[in-house]
Amino acid sequence: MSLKKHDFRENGDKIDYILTIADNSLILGQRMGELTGHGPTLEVDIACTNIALDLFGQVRSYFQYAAQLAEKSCTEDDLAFLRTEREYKNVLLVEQPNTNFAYVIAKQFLFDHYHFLFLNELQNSNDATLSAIAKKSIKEVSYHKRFSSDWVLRLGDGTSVSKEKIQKAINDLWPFTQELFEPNEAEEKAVELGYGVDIAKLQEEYKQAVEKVLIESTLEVPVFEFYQRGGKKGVHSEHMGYLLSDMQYMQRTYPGMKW
Amino acid sequence: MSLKKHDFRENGDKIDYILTIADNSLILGQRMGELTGHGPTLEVDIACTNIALDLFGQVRSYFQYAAQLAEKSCTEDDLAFLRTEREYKNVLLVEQPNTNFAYVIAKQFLFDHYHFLFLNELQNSNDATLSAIAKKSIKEVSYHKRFSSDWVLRLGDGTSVSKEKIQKAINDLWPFTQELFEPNEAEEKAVELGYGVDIAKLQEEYKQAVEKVLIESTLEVPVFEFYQRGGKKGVHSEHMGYLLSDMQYMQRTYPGMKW
Amino acid sequence: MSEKEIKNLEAIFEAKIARDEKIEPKDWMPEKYRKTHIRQMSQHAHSEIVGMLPEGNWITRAPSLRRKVALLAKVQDEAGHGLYLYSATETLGISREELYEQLHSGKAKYSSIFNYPTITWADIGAIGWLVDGAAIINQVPLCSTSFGPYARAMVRVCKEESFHQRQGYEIMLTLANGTPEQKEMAQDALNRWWWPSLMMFGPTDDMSTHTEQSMKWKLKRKTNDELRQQFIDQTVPQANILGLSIPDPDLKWNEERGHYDFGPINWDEFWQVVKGHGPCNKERLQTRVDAWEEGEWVRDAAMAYAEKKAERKVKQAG
Amino acid sequence: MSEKEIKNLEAIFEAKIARDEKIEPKDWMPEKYRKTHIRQMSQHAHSEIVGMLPEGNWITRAPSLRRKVALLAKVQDEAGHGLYLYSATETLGISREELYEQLHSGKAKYSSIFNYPTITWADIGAIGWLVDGAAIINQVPLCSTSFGPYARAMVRVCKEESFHQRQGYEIMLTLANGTPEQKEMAQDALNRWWWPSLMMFGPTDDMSTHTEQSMKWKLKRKTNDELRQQFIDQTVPQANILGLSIPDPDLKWNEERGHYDFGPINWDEFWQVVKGHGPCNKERLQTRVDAWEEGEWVRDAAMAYAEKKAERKVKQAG
Repeated sequence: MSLKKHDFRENGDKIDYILTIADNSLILGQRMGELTGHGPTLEVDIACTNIALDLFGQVRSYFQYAAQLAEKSCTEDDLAFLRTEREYKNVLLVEQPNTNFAYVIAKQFLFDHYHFLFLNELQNSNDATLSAIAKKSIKEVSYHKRFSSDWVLRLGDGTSVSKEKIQKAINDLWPFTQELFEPNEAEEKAVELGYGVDIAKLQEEYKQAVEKVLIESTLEVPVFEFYQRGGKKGVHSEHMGYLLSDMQYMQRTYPGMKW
Repeated sequence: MSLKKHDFRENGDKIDYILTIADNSLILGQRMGELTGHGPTLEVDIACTNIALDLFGQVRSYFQYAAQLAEKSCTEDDLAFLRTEREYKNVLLVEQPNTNFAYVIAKQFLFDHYHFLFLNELQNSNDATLSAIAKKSIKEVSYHKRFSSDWVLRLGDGTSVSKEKIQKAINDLWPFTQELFEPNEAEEKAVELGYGVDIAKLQEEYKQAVEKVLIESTLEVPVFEFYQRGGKKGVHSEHMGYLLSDMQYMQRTYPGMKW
Repeated sequence: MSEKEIKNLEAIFEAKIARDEKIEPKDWMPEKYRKTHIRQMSQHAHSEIVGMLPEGNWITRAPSLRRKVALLAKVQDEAGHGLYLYSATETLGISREELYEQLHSGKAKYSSIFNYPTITWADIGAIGWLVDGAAIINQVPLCSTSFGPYARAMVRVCKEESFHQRQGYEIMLTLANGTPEQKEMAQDALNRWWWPSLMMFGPTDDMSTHTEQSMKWKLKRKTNDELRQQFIDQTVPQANILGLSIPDPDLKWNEERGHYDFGPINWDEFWQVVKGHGPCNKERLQTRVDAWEEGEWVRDAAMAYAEKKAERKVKQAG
Repeated sequence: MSEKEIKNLEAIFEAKIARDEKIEPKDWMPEKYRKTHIRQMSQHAHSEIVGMLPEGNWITRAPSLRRKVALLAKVQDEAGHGLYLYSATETLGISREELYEQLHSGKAKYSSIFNYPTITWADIGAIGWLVDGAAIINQVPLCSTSFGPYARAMVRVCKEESFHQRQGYEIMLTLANGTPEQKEMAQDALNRWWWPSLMMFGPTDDMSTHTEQSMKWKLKRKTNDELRQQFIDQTVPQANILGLSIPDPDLKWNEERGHYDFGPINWDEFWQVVKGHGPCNKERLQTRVDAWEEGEWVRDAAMAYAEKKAERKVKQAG
């Protein structure tokens, strides 16, 4: 099974928009889940698992709503597990590997600040369900943002080793931040019709918020001319295929079963 | 699709026997293939890819034969890609990860010596096809054995670093060697009916051959009381699931298509 | 302290335990009591932490979002259990670092059950149902053990464990009522986890040490064999509801005893795993050591940052 | 050497090239010739080695045994090409270690096309068809270039490349004749690889440097734009057979020119990737560096062993 836009008919655009939002949480949650049981301390392990849990909780709300909107009968799990790689709309940032704990934190930090600003606006969606999901999620994400920012601070202003590692992670992931603010088709349509967020407008505030933490962390703000993009159009990095082959394994191997 | 013994009817035992043989080459080849492009030198990269190519070539001969024997129509690819983890019969040894090059070599070395003795006997199978595959394969495997033994020698009698690494790899993989000589049901039946190899009888010669190389390599022969087994009965290590989720990804995601 | 004084303290201590009062960290306690508790409580904490790994193995591959969330939450609970069991152990005057060091060096043990691999999704169900089920039977009596911090930690642990156990059983139920392939997967998991679960209660009573002392301190209230029998009696009817067969040809109800009779346990396998030669002993320990070592720079950074912050505060105050 | 002697050698050298005779490593050659060849040949060797990575990405996931074997063999061929191109370059008096060092430090370039990700199986077909197709057009003239070792290496390379190209086209054909999903996969791969393939011929002639000198030395026989046109003219009919559309709305046959006209190339993207900011530049280089560094102890061991063996031989002989 593979779900395509034409299966969604009239709600196709809105469903695409929901996927564009929810896939970020899905893939970031999947990455965070990889860390469970392997964290640097038990406390951090628990906190990271918590973030994964929040993200998957959000994913379920979004996908359940999208499944309702779809004309062709489908479930949250069909949306989560049965699309092909090219049909996932998450930004490249969230699929980047957990190279080490600095990358885990930098990825989360760079996404959380966007996520917070995004949900803050999504609360004003003219779609009551999206607005409600945003209201519920923003409390969680506000905690994520504090957690990841605190760790950027600790690592940046910690030891010389940790400073080097977090700076490298921030530098390596920085080229993926621009994509957060470049709308895909579904996002443009969503703004037009009033249920979506005008993400381009969030960039300045994002920049300020992120830079503030970096500076407080005694880190340098990367300067880049070139950015990476593609995820939102389903053109992912080579990491994505491996992530999906594990994530989809059960649903692909045992099609149509209940778990 | 999932192929089970009852799909094979009267040839079920022989097919199981062929899978027991061929799955070793399949999974070892898959592991070797992971190294392609990442070898320590270009020359070694090429040699290792060659081994993978030989192994997959053997797999194709075995599986094509097994597919012929099966009553239910199936192909070599169905056998390679569409069984569940519990249906693969390879020994635990070959699925162990490529932790570093010492593990690549140690795994290959410990398998090659078995593989060579095994094929040497399989040439006498009363099944003409199996005997022919054995005759063709043993030339390749005799090269594999030389390659991996030479590298055990180089690493064992190389630097103190390499000695430590290869000794650790040999020690870690040693507990998986006993399973090579413990027949599963299909292997017992195969000996009874004259198309299979009495593997228990190979153990002494194996021990001598392997020990000779280890001693020449100035390495210690591990002494173990406890061994690991299970692969031949389809009870694999936790590594196997991840290996399969990649290996089967395409066939699972796009069922029934030609490539 | 004079011998008399010690005798006196011992008498007070024993009277307290006899009256079912709790021993608290600040209270006087015999050195053996302290040592035994450090050993058992840390072993228990280690089991929670190592126990995260076999289940964690299926987080990235859980078959549905609902199951993924439940599994994450379960593994997180285990981390939580580890956390408060370590904290409770620390009240006995040993540091978390020392406890980890004992685990990582192989000096401390953890429950052998976690040295078996989780090779299908049904194993996640079987672990919840059988392994948590066995753990609860072992642990419920500890809710009223004599050492206060341990008893209080166990109250919380047991509550969550029963939730996990029900969740595991529900996974098995879904599989057992699913397709033939799913039911086979469930049966296979039961086949592989049944005997190791029985081994969780430890050697038979005639082979077991420490029992008398542990009984006195309320670290134990029933013998290994009694607990094992309780587990079997409780689990067989559950398997029947699932329509799955217990992989023991000798299993049958003994009307006279009022219990199930069962076949011989493979104690060779038990000792092999206890001695470190189970299917996953090496990997489990290596995974923990790797996580710890790879996390060192992170912990160092957090420490350094906290110190800097404290210094700044002092400066500001001064 | 006197200026006159040098002039004389230069004259002999140029006459040789003009007569289509090969320059061999032992022959005198201008320093600039040597340097240019080291740069181009090593760049070519590096491209083979880095080029193993995007295709290697699908070895563990190839959809059939037949395709897996073909892919392994192809990537192995690339390693082989790298090997004899490095050897040919070494005849110019530079060591393999120096060449690697140039690659790993980012000083040397490799073909930018390998900085794009392979995200579906169809990309393996597209790379064979388009990337190898473009490479052949670039490389065939090099089979008769002036430097002997390079020319001879290229004869072998080109032979294998055409095999790879046919194999890639056959993958595309299978997909194009497959299910709608497969055809869509093929079209998508063509969409993503078309423009980067056109960029493989380098900047437009008016932006290109070195061309005149390279023409003289037969490192080049046609300009970038001529080669690009040749590639387009050859590839469009192949796409038609596949029933796939070239992702260029401006593409159309120009009767007058006897060539296809085509739309503007995104040179910003070209330069971004050349400057190291393509989708995979960082990862490709890191992967090579990692393989090299992780292999160091292995190479050291092989060296140490060879030395010991040689010593023993000497001792035995003595």
